[in-house]
Amino acid sequence: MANTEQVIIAGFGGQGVMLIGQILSYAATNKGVNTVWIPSYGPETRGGTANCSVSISDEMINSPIVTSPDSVIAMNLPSLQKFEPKLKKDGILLVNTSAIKDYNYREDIKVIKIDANKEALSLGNLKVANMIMLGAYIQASGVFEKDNITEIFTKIFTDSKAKLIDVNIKALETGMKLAT
Amino acid sequence: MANTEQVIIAGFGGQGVMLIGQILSYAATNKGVNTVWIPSYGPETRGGTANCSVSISDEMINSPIVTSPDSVIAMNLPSLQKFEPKLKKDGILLVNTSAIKDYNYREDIKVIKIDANKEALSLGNLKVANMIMLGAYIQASGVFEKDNITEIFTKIFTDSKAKLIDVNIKALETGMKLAT
Amino acid sequence: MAKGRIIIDQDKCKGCDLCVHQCPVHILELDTSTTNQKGYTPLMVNDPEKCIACAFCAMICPDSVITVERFVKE
Amino acid sequence: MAKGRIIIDQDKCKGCDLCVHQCPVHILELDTSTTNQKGYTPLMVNDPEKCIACAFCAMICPDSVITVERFVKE
Amino acid sequence: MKTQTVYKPTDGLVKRDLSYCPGCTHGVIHKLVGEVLEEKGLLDTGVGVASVGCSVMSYEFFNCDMQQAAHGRAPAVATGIKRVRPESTVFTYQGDGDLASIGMAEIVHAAHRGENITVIFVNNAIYGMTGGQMAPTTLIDQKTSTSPRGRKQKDAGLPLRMSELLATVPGATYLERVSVHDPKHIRKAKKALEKAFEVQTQKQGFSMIEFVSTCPVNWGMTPQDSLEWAVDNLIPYYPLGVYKDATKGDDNG
Amino acid sequence: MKTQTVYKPTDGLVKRDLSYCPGCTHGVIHKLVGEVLEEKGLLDTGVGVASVGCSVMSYEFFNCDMQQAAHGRAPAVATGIKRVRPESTVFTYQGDGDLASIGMAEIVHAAHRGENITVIFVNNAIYGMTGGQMAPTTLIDQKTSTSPRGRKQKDAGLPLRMSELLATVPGATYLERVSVHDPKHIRKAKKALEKAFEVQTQKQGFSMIEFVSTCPVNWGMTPQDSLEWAVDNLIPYYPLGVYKDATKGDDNG
Amino acid sequence: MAKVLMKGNEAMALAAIKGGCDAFFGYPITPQNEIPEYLSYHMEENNRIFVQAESEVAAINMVYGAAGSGARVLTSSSSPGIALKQEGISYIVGSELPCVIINVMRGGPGLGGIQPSQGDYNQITRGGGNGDYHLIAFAPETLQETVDVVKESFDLADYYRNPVMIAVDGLIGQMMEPVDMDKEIPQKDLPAKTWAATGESGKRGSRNKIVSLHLDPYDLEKHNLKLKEKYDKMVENEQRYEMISIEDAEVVIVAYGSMARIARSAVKALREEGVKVGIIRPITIWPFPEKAFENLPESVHTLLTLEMSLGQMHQDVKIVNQGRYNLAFYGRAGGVVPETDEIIEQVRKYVGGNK
Amino acid sequence: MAKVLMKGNEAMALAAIKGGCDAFFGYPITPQNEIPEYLSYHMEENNRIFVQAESEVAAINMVYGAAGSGARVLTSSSSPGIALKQEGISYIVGSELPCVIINVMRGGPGLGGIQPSQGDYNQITRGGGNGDYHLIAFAPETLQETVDVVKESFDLADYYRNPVMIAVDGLIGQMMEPVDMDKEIPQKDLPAKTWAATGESGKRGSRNKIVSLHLDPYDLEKHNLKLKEKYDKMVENEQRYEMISIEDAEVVIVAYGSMARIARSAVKALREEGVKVGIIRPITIWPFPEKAFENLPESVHTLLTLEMSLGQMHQDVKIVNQGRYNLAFYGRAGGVVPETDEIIEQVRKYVGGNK
Ligand SMILES: Cc1ncc(C[n+]2csc(CCOP(=O)(O)OP(=O)(O)O)c2C)c(N)n1
Ligand SMILES: Cc1ncc(C[n+]2csc(CCOP(=O)(O)OP(=O)(O)O)c2C)c(N)n1
Ligand code: SF4
Ligand code: SF4
Ligand code: SF4
Ligand code: SF4
Ligand code: SF4
Ligand code: SF4
Ligand SMILES: [Mg+2]
Ligand SMILES: [Mg+2]
Repeated sequence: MANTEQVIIAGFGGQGVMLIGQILSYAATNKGVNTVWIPSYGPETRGGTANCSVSISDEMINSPIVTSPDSVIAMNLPSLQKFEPKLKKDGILLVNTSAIKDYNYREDIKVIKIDANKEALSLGNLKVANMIMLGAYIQASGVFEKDNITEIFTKIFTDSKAKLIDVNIKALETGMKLAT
Repeated sequence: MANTEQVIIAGFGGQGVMLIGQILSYAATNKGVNTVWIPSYGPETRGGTANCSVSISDEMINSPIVTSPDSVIAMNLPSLQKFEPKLKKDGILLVNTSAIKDYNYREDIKVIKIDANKEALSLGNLKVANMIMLGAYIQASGVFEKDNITEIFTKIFTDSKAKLIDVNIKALETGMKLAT
Repeated sequence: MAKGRIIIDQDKCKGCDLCVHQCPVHILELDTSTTNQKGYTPLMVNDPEKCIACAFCAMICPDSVITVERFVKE
Repeated sequence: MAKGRIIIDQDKCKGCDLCVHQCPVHILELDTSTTNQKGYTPLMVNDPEKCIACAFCAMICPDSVITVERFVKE
Repeated sequence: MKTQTVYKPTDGLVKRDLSYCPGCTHGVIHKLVGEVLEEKGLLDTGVGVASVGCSVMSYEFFNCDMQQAAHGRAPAVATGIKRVRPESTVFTYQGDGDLASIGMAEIVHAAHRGENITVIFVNNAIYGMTGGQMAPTTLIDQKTSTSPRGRKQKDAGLPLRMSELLATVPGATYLERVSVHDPKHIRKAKKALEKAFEVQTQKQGFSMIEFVSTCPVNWGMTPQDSLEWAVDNLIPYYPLGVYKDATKGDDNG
Repeated sequence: MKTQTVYKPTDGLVKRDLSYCPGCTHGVIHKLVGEVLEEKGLLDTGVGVASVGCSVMSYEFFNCDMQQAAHGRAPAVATGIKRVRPESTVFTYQGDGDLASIGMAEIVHAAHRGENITVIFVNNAIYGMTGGQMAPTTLIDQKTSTSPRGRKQKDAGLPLRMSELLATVPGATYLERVSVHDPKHIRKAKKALEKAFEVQTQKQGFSMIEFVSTCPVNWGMTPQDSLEWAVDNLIPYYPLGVYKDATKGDDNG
Repeated sequence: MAKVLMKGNEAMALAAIKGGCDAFFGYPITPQNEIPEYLSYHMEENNRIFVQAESEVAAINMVYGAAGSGARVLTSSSSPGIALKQEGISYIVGSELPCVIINVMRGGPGLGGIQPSQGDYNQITRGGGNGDYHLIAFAPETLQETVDVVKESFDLADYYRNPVMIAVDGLIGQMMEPVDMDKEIPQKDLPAKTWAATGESGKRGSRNKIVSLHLDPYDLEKHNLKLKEKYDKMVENEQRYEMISIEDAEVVIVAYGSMARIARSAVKALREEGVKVGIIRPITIWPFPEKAFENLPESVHTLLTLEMSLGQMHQDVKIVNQGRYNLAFYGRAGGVVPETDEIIEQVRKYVGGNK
Repeated sequence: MAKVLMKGNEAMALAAIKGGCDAFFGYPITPQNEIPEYLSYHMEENNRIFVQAESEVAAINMVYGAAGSGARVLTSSSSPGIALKQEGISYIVGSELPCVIINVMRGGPGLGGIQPSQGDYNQITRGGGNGDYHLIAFAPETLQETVDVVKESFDLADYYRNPVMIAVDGLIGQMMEPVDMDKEIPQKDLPAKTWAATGESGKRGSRNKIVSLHLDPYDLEKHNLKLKEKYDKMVENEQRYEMISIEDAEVVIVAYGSMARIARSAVKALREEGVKVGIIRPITIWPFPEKAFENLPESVHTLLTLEMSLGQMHQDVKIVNQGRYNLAFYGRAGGVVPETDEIIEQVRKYVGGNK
């Protein structure tokens, strides 16, 4: 993995963007490297847009604030508009094109477009759109292997939620494939 | 009058010691000189002893705290015990002997003993014992003339209390006489 | 013929579905084929002719999305 | 003969007069001829023989001044 | 064909989006308050007091002068305003956490003094704004983020009924509990609000309308299910009706 | 002749002078609490919470562990103690300013949670400690240092009745209002106190005994006139009696 | 005008009425009870508002409401009561509302005692509430000065749209002294309160909002910077102090309120002996009178802070000092008022020293 | 032990349980709600007490009660909620009771906002309540440090019989970071709480009283001086800080909490360029780590205070500085968290200067 990776994940409340970030931080913790996950919080996240940022590093993470991310996962238009400009030169932008149609992207970044909602529906569960994006992200960034993530699934989907593991793994794989 | 006069008046709550002090300060204000009246306050005055201190001066009064008074009016034993030691050398101590029988007084002060309760009763009103002490005090200290005080009576005993003016004047006069 | 009609301020709609349940003639539905500015699936009318202008939908709407008009004969 | 007696802890008395009003046989009074340690005129009994040991005085006394004893035959 | 407008958004509310979650009855209650203020011509003299809760932003919504109060203190703030501006129309808009928990002393004492103000009390049996913690009005066994195993009487007591409690306060004039779960009840609620504001304009003292309300987000239900849950669970514990009517005049029925 | 002690100072109170003014019924109430604690063997486990008011010094008087609480907050302090020391016997001793004014939220919520504590509420219709200001319980037309022309409903509302108010709180278990103006009533008051402490020892929840009390000094009357004034004026507005009894067991009648 | 003898608390109350106070909201607490008591009688007479609130918390929030609707408002309390008002004060500052708050200080911490103290200096000058904020705080020494600043405070509060506090100790509240209630005081030209939520949006044609909430942090920062501009202006314009016998002083006492009066007695006695001692007397404790320390004479080598607390203002003295003078402190706590002789003794410790 | 990923608020809650917390009393407020939420679930599990109080005022008074009867008690809140606790905190200090208070700071004044801030520094370190008092206040920067100080706080509170505050900003409360919940922390040898009013006077044979009232001012002064001895001991023993890249620094940043982490990023970047900058990071903000400033290298000419406020800790820097170094300040307010680049730019202003 890269020495330090910083990613911002953003979308509407309910699109599961916080969970993407948390899974990344869990995976980092599991690997024994440093990580910080920071959510946006408070009523402004209600109904409106929500985002979180994740830093992962071999070294101590000083400022936990991500101002120029290495990658951005944008699940809706307002998020794209807000965070695309902050992306580092040569950074990776993952866009959920189910929610974002035309957009004039920066030239100096790598844009990966995923029709995540459609793909999720084809897996029979709209809710896993976020895991499709996560799959695409780990594939494109190389930050984690698939196993690093699926391991986390088994920890967070427990009890009544255990049955969700499979479809999430499928979503992850779908995303990885789409980003290859 | 003296350039600066400081007096402490002390006794049981209900003996009217606060009023003695206030009358002195009113009289000073009326004469256009500076004065500060300080009460003891709070629950410790309830039932227990109460005292106030009065400073009167031609000049600005700096510290309003009276630590070594020129005069002390003691209406009961605890007050005498507390304030007699603080009296200045050659200071005037006025003692209500109705409440204080035997006491070993300092030698370096002037002690004036008044059987104020008895005198007050003979004027038909136990409550004026304090004005008897006040009379004695102005006589002994020379701080005020009788008129300075009676003038104040007419201001504070108004409406239903106006009828008290006479007996208070008599008490004042009695006190002055006894201190001569 | 319709007794009246409702006017929907679509971009204000939050797709809460409350109006849908109140309509006595069952002509309201959320339009799941689209999302509005805010990201919600907004209200649409299925069979406008049936509207009786009872305003139940409008009364329950928390977001003042609906205006109701009754047709009056001149 | 007295049915009992009261014991007055004079220095605790605040001379409030409440007990005086409660005594059914009217034998209590404040002793205005003296003041106690605290400066109050304390309670005294006028006619101890009349005491019926009802303890009304003691019950109402806010300052636990009074103890009441009943005489019992052996 | 000519048309006649049967229902349109009230001018009693500012023309901007409400900040409430989809299907939250805070919005319905806002509309009713706005309509009553508009129809009774009280917007011009109105001063609303927004409290702390999901309705904290209500100072942006009611189309009259507004002041935002510290958590629980809206009745004290309203007292301050009404005492120095007796000709104004002063109302507070408070949640159940705000009014029945931290603000208990202030609401009881505003009623006690008979302050001539109108209180809009939105009881959704939970702390909406802060993410669904238990309120004094949370029902027994109701799960919230601070009663994760359901509210238990042993630890947290039985839910408080504020209209009933305030009815014992001699100074209160008019108290009614209403619901907005269907058009019939919405109409009734509006009548109650009208009455409450009339009590104020006639200088008859303290009035409060308690609304049984919902919190779909923190109850974890759809808005429609929330209405039904309220009808099935809240209203039985919080019966609708007039809890006190000490109005003297009768010119409004 | 042999003697039998019919009445003696209770060991429930520390042997030192009470700080109350002559004839103040705070003293009578202290004695009763002390007697009940002693007779029921509760001194050993007792923790009293002194409030701010004339009884602020009561931590020096009750012969058990004591904690002094901030003005109005005694029920919260008692909650803290009782929750971590469930085997102790916790009571608060509060005046009407303390309990009914600044401490309104805390008393209602202690009752609401059904805290297993006993509240001794001394209602003398005035702020004694601070020199006779108006209390929420001050009667209409009663003159105090902050209602110098007599309390007026228009400015200050009608006096609050706390036992009645708390009776509407579902969590409260036992509420009774008593008086100590004569031996008969003193006996009755003691019974009430016994009952209240039994509610606690049987873990049945919140109990409060409200005492109609006097303040000779700030009422400007002799102690005896004060008792009579209380009987003629306070008791009619604050009727004596049991306001709530939700005890389950019956082993104490 | 002739002077009248008044008790400090009553004089403050009357001064408030003369300062145009429209409404008072307060809760009893010793040693300031004569303020609400006086006003409960005299506000009505003057057709103004007096409300005894259910608590200090309610009182300060009533103040917030009344101030928000444009009135001149007063509350008064004493130390623990002021602690309870901290959230409300923070709201009032945040919403830019004017009001006057009197704190008649007693000994702390906790219930403490009721005797005179200056232990609330931190509570007053550092803002015991949340967030960055300040209020002008006067700490007068005589009743005349107290009355004058109370009257002026209403203007100052309106001018800055910020609370103004009068911080006196229980001694000033309880003592009587002759005072001219009608002495001329500086007056400000004040604009109409067009911002107030008066319930006149109809007449006005637009609606007013009184708010301290700014959910967007950039908005809130802008708001904070706007407030800071006001504080900077206060620091520039409102520092008040008196320099007493400074010209040739070796030791300069820094003391305010009653403590300053006691220091005056000490200085008078010491000067008679030829001891070179002077006083810087802060009249505002916020803004702290830094200017007073700017051009002290060459002779000064020691600043001796005196407080009726264990050293709170002394921190402000340290802040201005920046290593220039030796610093010394003497204080009494818990309601003990020091005697002149104690102060004299303290000063003697430092005379004859050097920098 | 392996590290687990936890949210700041939840980590603090769990740390409290591990620190032996017997009881929690609190009231919801953003951004600290996960603390009561976590404890509402897990205290019961551990047979301990969780009570959601009716208000912050009630909560702190419940803390007072429970602490008085000998329990280890926690409360948590955020800025305006802490303001409401000031009277209660003053009581707890006055009565010499131990407890732990967490303040997850948000923007102020008033209702302000809910984004991370350090605007409560004054409120925390100056005692917003009445009277002379202090509490130990930790301002950790990482979750690990936060968890460690929360655990240790219970011991420290018991040791000094004084409240200990943990002051973090909303960022620390809301973020997730891996943390070893079982790291060893220093422990104190603590005497039994024989002073507690436990309701066991029978067993004990004597009765205990918990009181902050001292009507006699000389008693109260004695009590204050006794408290002061404890504060002096805390100042002597409990100053905590970290010195980062100080050896040859020209400019020394003074920053705590999240601000210190951002400063670390700036220093790292600047050091790579050869800019000589270091950091003094207070871990306790009371007692302020004066010792850190005692033996700075000759190279230092400027102290640059950085805060997420408009300059509150900067006053403490001024107090220790006493004219030795140039002082500079940079802060953001209202919940704005500065970026590393801003800090770099600020530092650049001062490098190459001299004293
Ligand atoms: C002094 C203070 N304490 C706590 C909070 C946090 N807080 C904000 S809203 C709220 C509860 C709101 O619940 P409720 O009043 O029921 O309103 P709802 O959101 O449910 O409409 C709380 C505790 C605060 N802002 N200020
Ligand atoms: C926070 C706070 N506010 C006010 C006071 C002042 N104070 C002390 S006692 C009291 C009123 C007491 O009245 P009540 O509770 O009726 O008791 P009583 O003296 O009549 O028995 C007040 C207001 C205080 N000590 N603390
Ligand atoms: S007005 Fe009535 S009938 Fe028409 S759409 Fe609305 S609810 Fe249905
Ligand atoms: S009730 Fe209003 S917001 Fe909800 S779906 Fe219908 S129109 Fe949309
Ligand atoms: S015991 Fe009864 S009879 Fe005897 S003195 Fe007392 S009240 Fe009178
Ligand atoms: S009741 Fe008690 S205190 Fe009062 S007079 Fe009788 S014995 Fe004395
Ligand atoms: S959180 Fe609940 S009460 Fe608040 S707006 Fe959303 S649904 Fe309504
Ligand atoms: S002031 Fe009143 S209540 Fe207080 S002790 Fe005296 S008489 Fe009793
Ligand atoms: Mg709610
Ligand atoms: Mg009372």
